[in-house]
Parts: sequence; structure tokens; C-alpha cells
Amino acid sequence: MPPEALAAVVAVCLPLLYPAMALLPSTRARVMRFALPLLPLPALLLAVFSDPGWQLDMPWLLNGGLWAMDELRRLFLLLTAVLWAVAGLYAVGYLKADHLRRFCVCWGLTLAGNIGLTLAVDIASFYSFFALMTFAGYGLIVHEGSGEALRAGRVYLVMAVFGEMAILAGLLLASAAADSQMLADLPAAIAAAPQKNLVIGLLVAGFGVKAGLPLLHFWLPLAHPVAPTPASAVLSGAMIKAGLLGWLVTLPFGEAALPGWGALMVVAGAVAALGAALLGVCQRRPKTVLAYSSISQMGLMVLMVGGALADPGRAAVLFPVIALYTLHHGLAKGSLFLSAGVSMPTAAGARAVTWLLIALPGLSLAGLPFTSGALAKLAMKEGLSADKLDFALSGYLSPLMTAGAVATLLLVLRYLWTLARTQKTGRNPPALAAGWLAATGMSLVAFWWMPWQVDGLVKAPVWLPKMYQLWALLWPMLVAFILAAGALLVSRSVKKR
Amino acid sequence: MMAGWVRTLITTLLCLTLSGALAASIWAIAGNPTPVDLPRLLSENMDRSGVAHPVTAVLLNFRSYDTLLEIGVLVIAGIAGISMAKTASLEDPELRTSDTLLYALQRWFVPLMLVLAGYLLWAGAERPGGAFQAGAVVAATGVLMRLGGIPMDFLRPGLLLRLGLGLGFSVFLVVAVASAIGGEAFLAYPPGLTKALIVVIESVLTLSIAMVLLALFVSAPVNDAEDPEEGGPA
Amino acid sequence: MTLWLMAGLLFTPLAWAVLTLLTDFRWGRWVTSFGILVQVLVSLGLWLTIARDGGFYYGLGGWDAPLGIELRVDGLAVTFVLLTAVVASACGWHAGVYIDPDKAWHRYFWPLFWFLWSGLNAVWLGGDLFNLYVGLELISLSAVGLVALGGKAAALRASLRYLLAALLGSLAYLLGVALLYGQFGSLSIAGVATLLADNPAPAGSGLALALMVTGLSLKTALFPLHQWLPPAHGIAKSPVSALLSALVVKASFYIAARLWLEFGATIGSFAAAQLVGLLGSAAVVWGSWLAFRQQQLKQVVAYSSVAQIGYLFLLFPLTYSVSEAVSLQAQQGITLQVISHGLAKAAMFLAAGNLILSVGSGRIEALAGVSRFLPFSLFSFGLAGVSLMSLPPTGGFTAKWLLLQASLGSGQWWWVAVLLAGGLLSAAYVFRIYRASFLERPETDRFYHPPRSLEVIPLILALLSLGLGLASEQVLSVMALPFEEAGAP
Amino acid sequence: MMLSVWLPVLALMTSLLAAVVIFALPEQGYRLRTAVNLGAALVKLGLVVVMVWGVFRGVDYGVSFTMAPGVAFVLKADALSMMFAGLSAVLWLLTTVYAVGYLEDSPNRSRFFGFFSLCVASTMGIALAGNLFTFFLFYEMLTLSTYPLVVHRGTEQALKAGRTYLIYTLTGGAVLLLAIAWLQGVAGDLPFREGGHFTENDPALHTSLIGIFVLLVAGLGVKAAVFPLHGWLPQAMVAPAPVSALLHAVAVVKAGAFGIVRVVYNIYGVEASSVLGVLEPLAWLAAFTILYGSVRALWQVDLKRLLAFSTVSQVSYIILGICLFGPVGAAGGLVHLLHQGIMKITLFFCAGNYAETLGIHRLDEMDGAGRRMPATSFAFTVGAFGMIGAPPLAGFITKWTMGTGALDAGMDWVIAVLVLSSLLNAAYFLPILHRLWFRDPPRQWPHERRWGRLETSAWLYWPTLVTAVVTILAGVLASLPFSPLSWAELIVLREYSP
Amino acid sequence: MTASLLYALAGAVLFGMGLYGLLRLPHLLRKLLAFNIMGSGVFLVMVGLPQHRGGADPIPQALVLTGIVVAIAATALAVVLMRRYYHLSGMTTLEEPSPEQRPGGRR
Repeated sequence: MPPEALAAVVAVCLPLLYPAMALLPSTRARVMRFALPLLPLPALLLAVFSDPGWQLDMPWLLNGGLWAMDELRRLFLLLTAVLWAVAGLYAVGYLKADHLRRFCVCWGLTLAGNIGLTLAVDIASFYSFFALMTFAGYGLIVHEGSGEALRAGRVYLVMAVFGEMAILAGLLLASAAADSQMLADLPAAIAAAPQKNLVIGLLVAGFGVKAGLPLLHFWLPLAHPVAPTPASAVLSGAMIKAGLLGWLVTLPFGEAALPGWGALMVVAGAVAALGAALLGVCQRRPKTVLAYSSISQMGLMVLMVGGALADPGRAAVLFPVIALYTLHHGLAKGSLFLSAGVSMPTAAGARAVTWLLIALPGLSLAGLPFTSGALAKLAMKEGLSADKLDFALSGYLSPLMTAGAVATLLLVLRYLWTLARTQKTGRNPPALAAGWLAATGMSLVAFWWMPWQVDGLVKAPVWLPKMYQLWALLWPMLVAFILAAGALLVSRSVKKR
Repeated sequence: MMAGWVRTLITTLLCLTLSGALAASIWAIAGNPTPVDLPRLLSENMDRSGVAHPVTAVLLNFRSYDTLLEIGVLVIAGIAGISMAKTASLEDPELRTSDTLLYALQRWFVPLMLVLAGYLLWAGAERPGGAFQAGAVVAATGVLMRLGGIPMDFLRPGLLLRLGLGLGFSVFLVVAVASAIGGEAFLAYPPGLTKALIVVIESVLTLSIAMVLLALFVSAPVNDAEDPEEGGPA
Repeated sequence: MTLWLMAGLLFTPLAWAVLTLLTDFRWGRWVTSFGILVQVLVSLGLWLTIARDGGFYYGLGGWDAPLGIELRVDGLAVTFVLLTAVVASACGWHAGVYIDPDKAWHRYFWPLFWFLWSGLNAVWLGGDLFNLYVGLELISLSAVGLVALGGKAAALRASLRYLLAALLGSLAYLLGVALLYGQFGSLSIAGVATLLADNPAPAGSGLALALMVTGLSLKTALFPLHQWLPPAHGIAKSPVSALLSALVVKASFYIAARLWLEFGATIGSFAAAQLVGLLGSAAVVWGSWLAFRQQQLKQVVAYSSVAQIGYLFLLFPLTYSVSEAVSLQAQQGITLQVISHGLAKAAMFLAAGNLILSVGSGRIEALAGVSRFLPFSLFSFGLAGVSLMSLPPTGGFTAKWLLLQASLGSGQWWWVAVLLAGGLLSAAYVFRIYRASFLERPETDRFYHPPRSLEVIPLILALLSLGLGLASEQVLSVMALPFEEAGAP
Repeated sequence: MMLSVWLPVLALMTSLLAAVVIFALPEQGYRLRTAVNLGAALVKLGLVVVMVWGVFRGVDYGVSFTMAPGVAFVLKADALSMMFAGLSAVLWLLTTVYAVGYLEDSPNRSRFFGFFSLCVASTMGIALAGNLFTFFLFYEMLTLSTYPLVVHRGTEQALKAGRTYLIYTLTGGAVLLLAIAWLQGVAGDLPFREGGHFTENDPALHTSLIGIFVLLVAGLGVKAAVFPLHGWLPQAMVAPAPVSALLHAVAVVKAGAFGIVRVVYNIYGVEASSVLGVLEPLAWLAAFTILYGSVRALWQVDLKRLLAFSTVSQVSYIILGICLFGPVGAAGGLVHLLHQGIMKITLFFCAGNYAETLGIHRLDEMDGAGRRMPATSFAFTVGAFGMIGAPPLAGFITKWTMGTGALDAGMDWVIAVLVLSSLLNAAYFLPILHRLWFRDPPRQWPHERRWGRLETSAWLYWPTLVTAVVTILAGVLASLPFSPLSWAELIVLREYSP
Repeated sequence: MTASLLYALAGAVLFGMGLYGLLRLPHLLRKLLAFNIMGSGVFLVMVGLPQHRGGADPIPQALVLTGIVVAIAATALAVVLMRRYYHLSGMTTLEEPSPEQRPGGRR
């Protein structure tokens, strides 16, 4: 057994078995919370230090288990591990005593599911971890126990169950078509299957529930605000990405041209990116705004997925971009969510620094130069450029992305605005602050350490974008600022009357 | 429930039909000869039977098993009869008569009847008659005596009565089994002793039969013995 | 050897009847147990002999048929002899403990018991029409005597009713015998059968057979001639009820069956066979229904006999103008039914007696909650009930299985409905009693445990009835070609 | 050689003897009775393990003797037998342990355990039966031995339920008997044989064969609780929890389903059945039952009744599975025989724990029970998710295998049924889980009892946990040799290539 | 037609008459007498039918003799039972008494 394989087992089993600590007498169970940030560490180590390509064969597991690592999964694993680690750290400070054990149990199980599904290569374990994450996630959402939380949980659960079933049916059909229990065999088989549209439809819808596809997104804005903040962070940063990963590993990218599905996804992405922004700016609660922002961002990613579906030749190029974008968004959004629970220091200087640190990941999302956002946006633009894409809707992609950038910033501004109105002042528990700072730091810094040699799309860290790129990045931001300023003025004047 | 007259009508019709069918059957049967001529067979074997009269031969030799069981039936009736008798005393003052005529008649008749019975028994070997007829006459004698108020203590349900009841039957049985010990088939009389044995059997049978009939007459139940039944309310 | 076995069989009961007549009840018990031992050994010996060598005819008194009386000792007969030995000894043993020895009149139980036994043996082995009549009367009168023994008005009414019915049946039978004799000049069943085979269907014999079968049906309590049975069986003492239900009614049926199998093919008719079958079916349904409606435990069992007897009469349609194989199946099925019902019903009556003794009342409601005392008798009752329901692995089941096969094989599928419905109906009344026993009532604290020996006997019988199903092949192999003993003299 | 004859007999006799001994023991002989119970259960488990190993290696275990003219009593151990036998042996042990705890201090225990053992003996007999006749024998014995358990409490309600139970099962038994007798008339005494007997049958027989099949399924369907013959099952819920557990998880309903498996595989043969065209209607019926049971479960307020309707639904998976023409679907159906057993027994144990510890019977009383009884609630959660078919639990393996099989067989509509049923299962189980874990407990439980350190009596605690863990393991380790799935595949392999 | 056959036919008539009496007459003693009439009918048939052809046949005569004994035994038993029954219940018919005086009946 290669050491990576051992590490993978540890990475999955540690959070999976961690809930057993709940069996300890309740006095000692308080220790549980301190373990939270440690749980994803093996996974983090695995993501950082292992070279892709190893695999762990477990023929006795389910229908024959196989866990392995490739570039795509490594990125997702990295995101997952980092985000859960910082959120865990944050949670140590955030959590109150009541229902602590329950929260920890759900946390561990959700984490195990999230890590496991990124590692799993066979259908059964992938689906198992996916389901584990889904159902355990319910516990995180309803943790507060308020009526709102319960309603959100109910919506989440209903939609998740429907999603699970769609996935089950899709996977079953695909697996039967492929006559294989491995995810890797599915895309080709789906492309060749007579019922491919049914299968694709089921998978798109099924994973779409997690990924917040329009009309399947209802749970997101309900669940995020009511969940405990660290849970919202991982929910939005990592868990919804699992839906994306599901698409990436199952849909027939690069196997056949599916312009119909491509177009559908592009439209869906556009609706998500812009519609969510429209709805989001009207929200009053910061975390709701962020939830819509997530939907909007996922919409942008869906654009890429649509492009990749439509043009088989381009899929290979778009994959790393999607992965990068995911990583970027996950970290930034995680940081933003965590910031929602941070109390403002009273000192003015500290306050300014805090605001800056809160705003930076947001601006990064919007594509501020020298941030991960800029890089991701540029890569996306490159990947979806009309001339390289053989696709009917490709002409619309560029303006869509630009509009998306505007929308993104608007949402971020709205978030900051609402946050400023609701922010409490006071001292933060150290762990909470540490978690948030770590998240922000990761969002701003860690991006640059990433393994960039992903199939040569972006050759090296682009410290300094070229001039035209800079402009391309900045003018949507300007538009957004102007719009925001306008809106502010209008609202002031309206209020004065 | 059906009205009474309807049931009567139906029963009448049923009985008439049955009689008619029976008569028709008899008529039909009477028209044909029997395939087996049993009387001839019987007469061919008479000399081996030990008695001269064919009926007695059939009863006590050819079909003696029937007779054995028949006596058994009689004994059963006797047993069942005395099992009903729960009276302690056979002295029933109401039965004692002071009618002198009856008394006189009794004096005359009893010996006469006993002689008659003896004759019947004896004659059974050659002509109609036999143990049962004799027994019946003896029993009738007993009845007469009983009506005349003569106490017959031996009829008290006791060992004596039971001995008497079983005597004929047991002798019959002993003979049957003894014949087997001698190597013959059951109920087969040893060749030389047939006549003698039949006479002995007939005699004791007469006694037993008379006892049974008499006991049945005498043991008419009179008192209120209580015997809680099973299944009754506790 | 055979000779002695025969002697033992026919004469020991008679001898013991006389012997016990001279003793009182307690002595009678000892004498009887010795006699039972002899009887069981003799029956077993005869059974083994027949199982080894096959059947034979035995002329009594050295006179063969048609002049003398001839006994037919074949597999079927000895099987019933053995059945009788088992059931009667169980009842005798049970009665020895059960019956109150201090009542003077109970001393007459033993002679009547032994006469009954001898009558049964005479009937099983009888091959002579008239001798069978005498045997039947022996059985009937002793049975009536047993029912009436020490009884009160109700018992006497029941026994009178029983007596009159039995006498009427016997007379009908005797009239049939008279007609047959008038026609054939022979009283041997085998002889008449041979004559019939040579000279098919003479006029008038149809009525003879009808009279005999009707008379015997009355004695067997075939619906609608069954009214005498439940009071008599229900009110008698439990060992007596057991004897009556298990054996006595079977005797008349046995004769009817033999007559039908010997003569039916030539002088019977399809319609008659169907009619008898139909009456049997009606008995199954009606008897079960009435059993279900009874309030007294023993009445349930008694009506159950009416129902179970109904099955027996399916023999008539299932052997009339069908193939050899089907007929054989039907015969085997009926035989098994007779045996298993005999064992089960005896067990049931004895167990019911114990239960009544235990709870002090004969009503079904009185059983509420007794199952918590785990009475053996309830268990035996249940086991026997399983056989009545014809559930596997009891003999009742195997019997029903064979009958089902025969019904399907003969194309007379309508009897299937009767067989299946009968099983369900019997479940209804058996479980009604079980149900009562499971009911939890506050007042169910009083329970008298009868002596173990009383409890063991029904259990043994019930287990035998259960085991019969597993060993039916062995049992049936002894009565191979049960009614088909070839070579009439 | 002798061993191969005696092993099945011994396996049967252990529980039979246990029953006899228990009946003979006095009511107060608590320790001795428990020892006898557990000892017998362990011995039997050992015997079954030995036989499983033997069957795996291809040893023929069997004994047969002629019982009545034309029919034989046959005990035989093949792969399918061992599946059922293994299930009942394992669950007997667990349920016995559980029952000892559950019935602590309650009256009539001797009676209970006696019939309980009889019931298991019948189950064993059903598993080992080598022909339909023998099968029927034990099938009816099962009916009889379960009746006292159903009415054990002796209340009016229990007795009423017992009556319903009897009416259904005895009628079913009668129909089955008719079918078996008819079959015997048509084709003689047929031993169970891999591949069936009618592969090359005479077209003239088709009508009767179809008729017989319908009757057989009707007779067996009563116990398998196939719609519309399921009415007894929810009523039978008045029985004590271990009985429900055993009845619903193992003995009764499984006996019916197992019988249908036997009929389709070892009497008719899959191929012949599909030629006769009887499988498809049966599949539709099973599918309908699956959905019907789930829909009815939605409206239940009593926990055990809910579980009963869930059973109605789940057992039909087995039937649906074997109706899918093809090895994979068949394996799916068969494996559910075990999976459903384990999962449902877990749930019933939990229901029993709640009832016994807290006095909870209805769903609305379960709020917050997860806090008071975390282990039980954990087991319940596992069972519920298993029923929903959530991976990686046992239920998922079933659904996955069956789904694949259905697609192999070209019966795509089955997927819809599976998905719909999972949805419905989720719809009634998830709210319960929510109640358990995410609601606040009431101040006062309906009827609480305390047992020292553990949340409930140890006798109740450990079996529940063990079955829950087995539920997980059966799913997670599905590809190990001797796992339920592997064993089902072995059976199917032998069936499809006899 | 011979005299014997006439006997036999008379026996048939007697049997029918007796049957009617046994079935329809309520009084026990009458029933018993009817039974005896029936019995006589049967005996007549038994003797008359064979005698019609071959003259006197001793076998049926013997049978009838046995039959008579059996009938007498039965009659005697019946009479004893009836007397006891009458003594205990005061009834001469087999009708069920009304429920309140029936032992073991429903209360």
C-alpha cells in the first residue's frame, strides 16, 4: 500500500470515525470541538504533498472500491481540506455549548463525505460519500433549531433527496450502459448510450441541486443564512462544489458534442449569474447576499461547463480553468462567510484593517488585479473566448462574463453594506479570529502557491496582467462601483423625502 | 320449523316409498335362484355338527361365534341394566301382593314352567327349542315370582348376580378356548365331545339368559342417586 | 402362532369382560391393565405378522365360508386392530385414573369397556355380513351403556337417542343383509363380491346396498343423520367420549366402506356416490360451523367429530369409476384420516376432560388465561387440533394430501374445495379455544393441575397423530392394497 | 458422509429440542431457560456456519425419506437454503438476547420462548426444505408457532390481530396446498433443483402451469404480504417487539418471499417462468406493492405500524428482484432477503427499545429521543437510511444491484419504481430522524425506566447495535466473499448455469 | 307367489310402518314398540325370502333367533334407560327441556 493510499484512508476515516467521540460522557465531549480543525489535516497533507496518480484499490468495498488522485481531484481536495480546516478553526471559537456534540458529529460526517467524494473513483463510494455529505449537512443547517432553520432544513432535505434520487437513477443508467462500476468509464458510455439525454438530464439535475442551478437553488439562500457561520462557509465554499465535481466526473465531456445541453447550461449559467445578482442585491441579510453571490458565481462556472459540453475539443482546456475558478471562489467565499460572524474591534485602525481584510476577498471575487480572482477571470475569459469555441452561443459568452463580473462586485458591495449595518462590535474569540484570518490569508495568498502547471493553460502565476487584461478586469468593476454609488445616492434621496 | 302435518306427510311418503321399493326388491329377488345353496351345504355337514337339529347346529356350531357375541350382547344389556339399579333393597312393599289367586297360580305354574324350560333345553338338539327359549321361560317364571312378592335376594346387585350373569358366557368362552388348546380351531368342538359340550353350554346359557332377563326386570331404577356430570356447572 | 394371536385378539377382551364383571373398580383397574398389555402385545404381534406375511382368511370353528363365519385378517384390518389397541388402552389407562372409583356403579365400566373392545375387534376382522351385525350391536349396546353409566337425565336422554339411532341403523343394515342373503344365499362378503363379479348388477341388490349404507351412515352420524352424536359424545365421561369418537363411529364406517369397495363398483351408481360425497361435504361444513358455535368445550369436540366424519364419506365418490391409482390414493387417504382422527380425537377428548377437571367448568370461557399455567393438556389439545386442521406434519395432513391428489386425479375437483374449506373451518373452532386460553383475565389464578398420568396420555396420543404424518408411508405400506385382498374362497 | 446427512437435521433439531426443553422448564427457571436459549442459538449458528462453508465448497447436505405415497420429506442445503438459514440463525441469536431483556419480569415467558424456538425451527425447516411438500410442512408449522407469539399479550386487540393473522395465513396455506397438490398431479414430486424443472415443457401444460403458478404465488404472497394480501401484517404489530422483529424481519414474511424464490428458481426455472409470461405480471404486482406499502406508511402515527407497512413495501423488492430476468437483478432480489432482514430487525429493535425504555409508541412522542438514547437512535438512523437506500448501507447495495439488473433485463421502468420508493421511504423516515435528533425532548417521557450505565438494558442495547453495525458492514463490505451480495451472486451463478 | 313370499312382503310393510312409528311417535315407549315392529319386519323378510324358493332354510332361522335375542337385549336396555330417564326427568319424550331446567345449560 503506497503511503498516499494510507494517507487517503486516514484522511477519510479520521472525520468518519471522529463522531464516535460523542460516545464519551458529556463532560469530556467538550473536547470534541478542539478536534474540529484537525480533522481535515490528513487530507490537506495528502493534497499538498502527494503526486497525483496513485490509487487505492479496495475490491471488498461496496461494488469494488477504487480511490485515486488526479489533478482535478487534487485541486478539489485542496480546496475542501483548506476550507474545512479554517472553518473548523473558526468553529472552535464560534460554537456555543448547546448541541455541541450533535454539531460535531454532523460536521465530521459531512467532512468525511466531502473528502471522500473527491477521492472516490468508483461509482458506489463516490455516491456514498456524496449522500453522506448531503444528509449530514442537514444537521449543520438546522443546527440552530429556529423555525427558519427548520424550514430551510426541510427545503434542503426535500431537494437534496430528489437530487440524490436523480443522481442514483442517472448513475444507474450510466453504469449499466458502461457495464462498469468506475466513474471514469461513464462519460464515454453516456455519450454512446441510447438514453444519453435522459442520463445527462438526471445527472445535471441531480448534481445541480447541490451546485445551485437555477430553479434547483431554492435551498441555498434559505440555508446559508440560518446555518452557523462556519457551516455556511463550508456549505458555500466546498459543498456546493461537490455538485460541480459530480458534473465534471460524470458528464461526457470531450466525448461528444452536445450543443443542446451546452446551450441549456449556458442559459442556466447566465440566468444564475445575473438573476441571482438581481435578487441578491435586494436582500438585507449579509449571508443571504452571499448565498446569492454563490449562486451567481456558480452560474459563471456553469457557463464554462456548458461550453465544455458543447465543444468536445475544448473540454480538456476548460477543465483546469473550472478547477481553478472553483478553488478561487471556494476560498474567497469561505472567507467572506466567515467574516460575517466577526465582530468589529473598537479601535479605528484595527477597524479599518478589518474592513480591508473583509473586503479584499470580495474584491478578489470581482477580479481585482493581483488577486486570485483576476487570474481566474482571465483564465475563464481565455477559455471561453469565442474564436476558440465551436459553439453557437459562444458569441454571447464574453459579454455574459463581463456582466457577471459587474454582478459579482455589486453583490460584494451589497454584502459589505449590509454587513456594516449589522456588524457587532466587540472581542472575537481567538480561535474564531484565527480561523477567519487564516481563511482570508488563504484566499489572498495560498492561491499563488498553487500548482499552476495544469495542462499549460496558465503557464505561471500572472503577477502582473497585461494592460488590456487589466482594463478588461477593471472596467466592469468601475461600472459596478458607479452603479452602486448611484444606487446609494438614489436610496439616500428617496429616504430623505 | 316445518309444520307438523308437513313432516307427517313427508315421513308417511318416505315410509310408503320405502316399503314399496322393498317389496319390489323382494319381488325381483324372489324371481331368481340363489347362486349358493347353503341349506344343501348345511345338510351335508350336519353329521359333523354333533346335534340333530339344523338350527341348533348353526347356532352352536357353524356360527357359534355369532351366538357367543349374542350372549355377550345380552350380558351387556344386563350389565347396563344393573348399573342403573341404585336401589339398596329389592323389597318393594308395593309389589308384594296378597292376591291369593295369584299366589295359588304361582304355586302351580312355577314348577310347571321350570319343567317346560328343561324340556325346551333338551329338545333343542332335535327340534325347535334351545337355550334361549328355555331361558326365556325360566325368566318368565322369575317374573311371576317377583310379581308374587317372593324375595329373590340373589338378584341383588352383588357378586352372585354378576357370577350368574357371566356364567353361561364364560363357560362358552372356556370351551371355545379349550378347543383351541386341544389343537383345533377356535370354537371348534372336539369330535367326540360335541354333543356333550353343546348340552353343557346350553344349560349354563339357559341359566345366564334367565338371570339377565330377570335382572333387567328387577333392577328397574327407583331412587335418586346423584352423580355429578362432567361438564356441568361447578 | 397366528392362531394364538387371533385367539388373544378375539377372546381376551371377552374374557376380561367377564373377569372385570366380577371385580370392583379398583381391582378392575389392575385386571384391566394386564389385559391391556396382552391386547397391545397381541395386536402388535398380529400386525407384525401381517406386515411380514400378508393377509389371510380364517374360518372360525373350523368351518369355512359360506357355511361358517370367516374372518378376514388383512393389512387394513390389523392396522385398525392396532389403532384400537392404542386408543383403547390409552382410554382405559386414562379412565382408571379419571373415573371416581368410589361410585359403586363405576365397576361396570370395565366390563362394558372390554365388551366394546371385543366388538371393535370383531368388526375389524369380520368377513361375514351377519356377524358384523352382531358385532355392531355389541359395540352399540356397550357404548350406550357407557354413555348412560351413572348419568343424569341429560345423559340418559342422550343415550336413549343414541340407542334408538343405533338400533334403527342396525335394522336397516340387517334388512340389507336379509335382501342380500335372499339374493345370493351367502353371507360372506368376499363370497358375495365374487358372485357379483360373475353376475353383474342383479335386480334389487341396489336397494340392499343403499339400506346397508344408509343404516351404517346413521350409525356413523353422517349429516343429516348426525343429531344423536353430539349429545352422546359430549355428555359422556371423557374417556368414553374418546372411545366413542375415535373408534365406535369408525366401526360402522369401516363396514360401509368395505361394502362399497366390494360391491359399489357393480351395484353402486355415480349419482349415489356423489350424493354420499355431497352429504359428507355438508357434514364437514355444517359440523364445523356448529362446532364453532358451541359454548361447551366437549360439545365443540363432539361437533368436530361430525365434521371430520364427513371427510370419510368422500371415499364413496373418489373410488367410484376412477382409475386404480386414484382409487388407491383415496383409500389410503381415508384410512389415514380414520387413524389420525382416531388418535387426534381421542387425545382431544381426554385433554378436554383434563382441562375441565383443571378449571372446574366445561365452558369455553372458563379457559380464559389457562395457557399461562402451561397445561400439558392444552398443548395436547392443540397438537390434536393441528391434526384436525390437517396441517402438516400430522397424519391428518397426509390424509388430506392424498385425498386432494385423488380429487384432482379423478377430475372431481369440487371435493378440493371441501377439503380446503374443511381445514380452515376446523381451524376456526380449534383456535377459538386457543384464543380463549390466551385471554388474560384478572381472575385467572386458580388452576388445578391434574395428575401427570392423566396429562401424559393425551399427549402421547397427540404425538402419535403428529408422528403418523411423518411415518404414514410405513403405516400405509402395511395396508398395501388395503381392501384388495385377492382370492375370495 | 454421515455428517452431511446429520448436519441439516441437527440444525433443525437444535431449536426444536430447545423448544421442548423450554416448555418442560418451570416458569421460574429464568437462568436455565436463558442458558438453553442462548446455547441452542449458538450451537445452531455454529452448525450453519459449518454448512455454509461446506456448501461453498460444493458439499451436498441432504436427507430424504418417503413420508406418504408419492411424496418425500427432503432436507437439503444448497446456497439459497444457507442464505435463509444463515439469516435466521444469526437473527435468532440476536433476537433471543433481545427478547430475554425485553420480557424481563413479564409473565408467560416460558410459553413465549418455547414457541419462539419452534418458530425458528420452522424457519430453519423452510430454509432447508428440499421440495415443495417439505416446504409446506414447515410453512404451516410456522403459522402455528407464530400465532401464540402474536397473541402473547392476551389483550382483546392482540387476540383480534391473531385472528386476522390466522385467517390470512391459513387461507393462504390452503391455497398453497391446493397448488402443490395440483402440481404434484401434473408433474409428480419435484425436488428443488437449480434451473428448475420446466425448461422444456409441453405447451399443453402451459395453462395448468400458469394456474398453478398463480395459486402458488397467491398462497405464498399472503406471508410475503403482497398487496392485496398484506392486511394481517400491520395488525400483527400488537405483538411484543422481538416478535415483530423476528416475524417481520425474518420468519414469516421472508418465508413467503423465500417460497416465491424457490418456486421461480427451483421449481419452474427462470427461463420457463418467463416463457410462461408469469414473471412480468408478478413484477408489476411487486412494484405496486412496493409503492403501496410506502404510501400507506406515510400516514401512520404508530411507529410499529409504520414499520409494518414499510415491511410490506420492502419484501416486495425481493419478489421484484427475482422477476427481473437476469442474474444481476436476481442477485439484487436475493440479497435483499438478507439486507431487509437485518435492517428491519434493527428498526424493530429500536422501536422496542423506545417502547421499553421510554414508553414511546407513537411518532409524535419521539421528539428528542436521540439525546436520551443516542445508541438506539443511531441504530434507528442507520436502519432508516438503509431502508431509504442511502449508500453505503445494505439497502443501497440492493437497490443498486436491482437497478442494474433491471436495466440488463430491459425493464427500465423498475428504476422509476426504485427511485419513487426511495423517495417515499425518505418521506416517512426522514421526519422521524429529524424528530429524534433535532427536536427537544419533552420534560417527561411517557413511561421511563432506567438501567444504570447504559441507556437501556444491556440485553436490548447490544443486539440493536450489532444489527446496526451489520447493516453498515453488509453494505460497505459488499464485495467481500461471504458477504450477502457475494453469496447471492453465488446462488444466482448456480441458478443460471446449473 | 308363495306364503313365504307373502311373509317377506308383509315384512316390507311392517318395516315401513315401524319406521314411521319410530320417526314420528314422540313417546319413547311407542318408539320402542315401533322398533320392535320394524325388527319383526326385517326378520320376516329374512326368513321369508329364502324360504320362498327352497323350503325351510335353517340358516336364516338361526340368524333370526340371534337377531331376536339381540333385539330383546336392546329392548330391555332401552326400557331400563327409559324408566330411569322418566324417574329423573319425569319425561317420556326426547324433547329438550326448556333452558332453565336443563343442566349445564346457559344461565
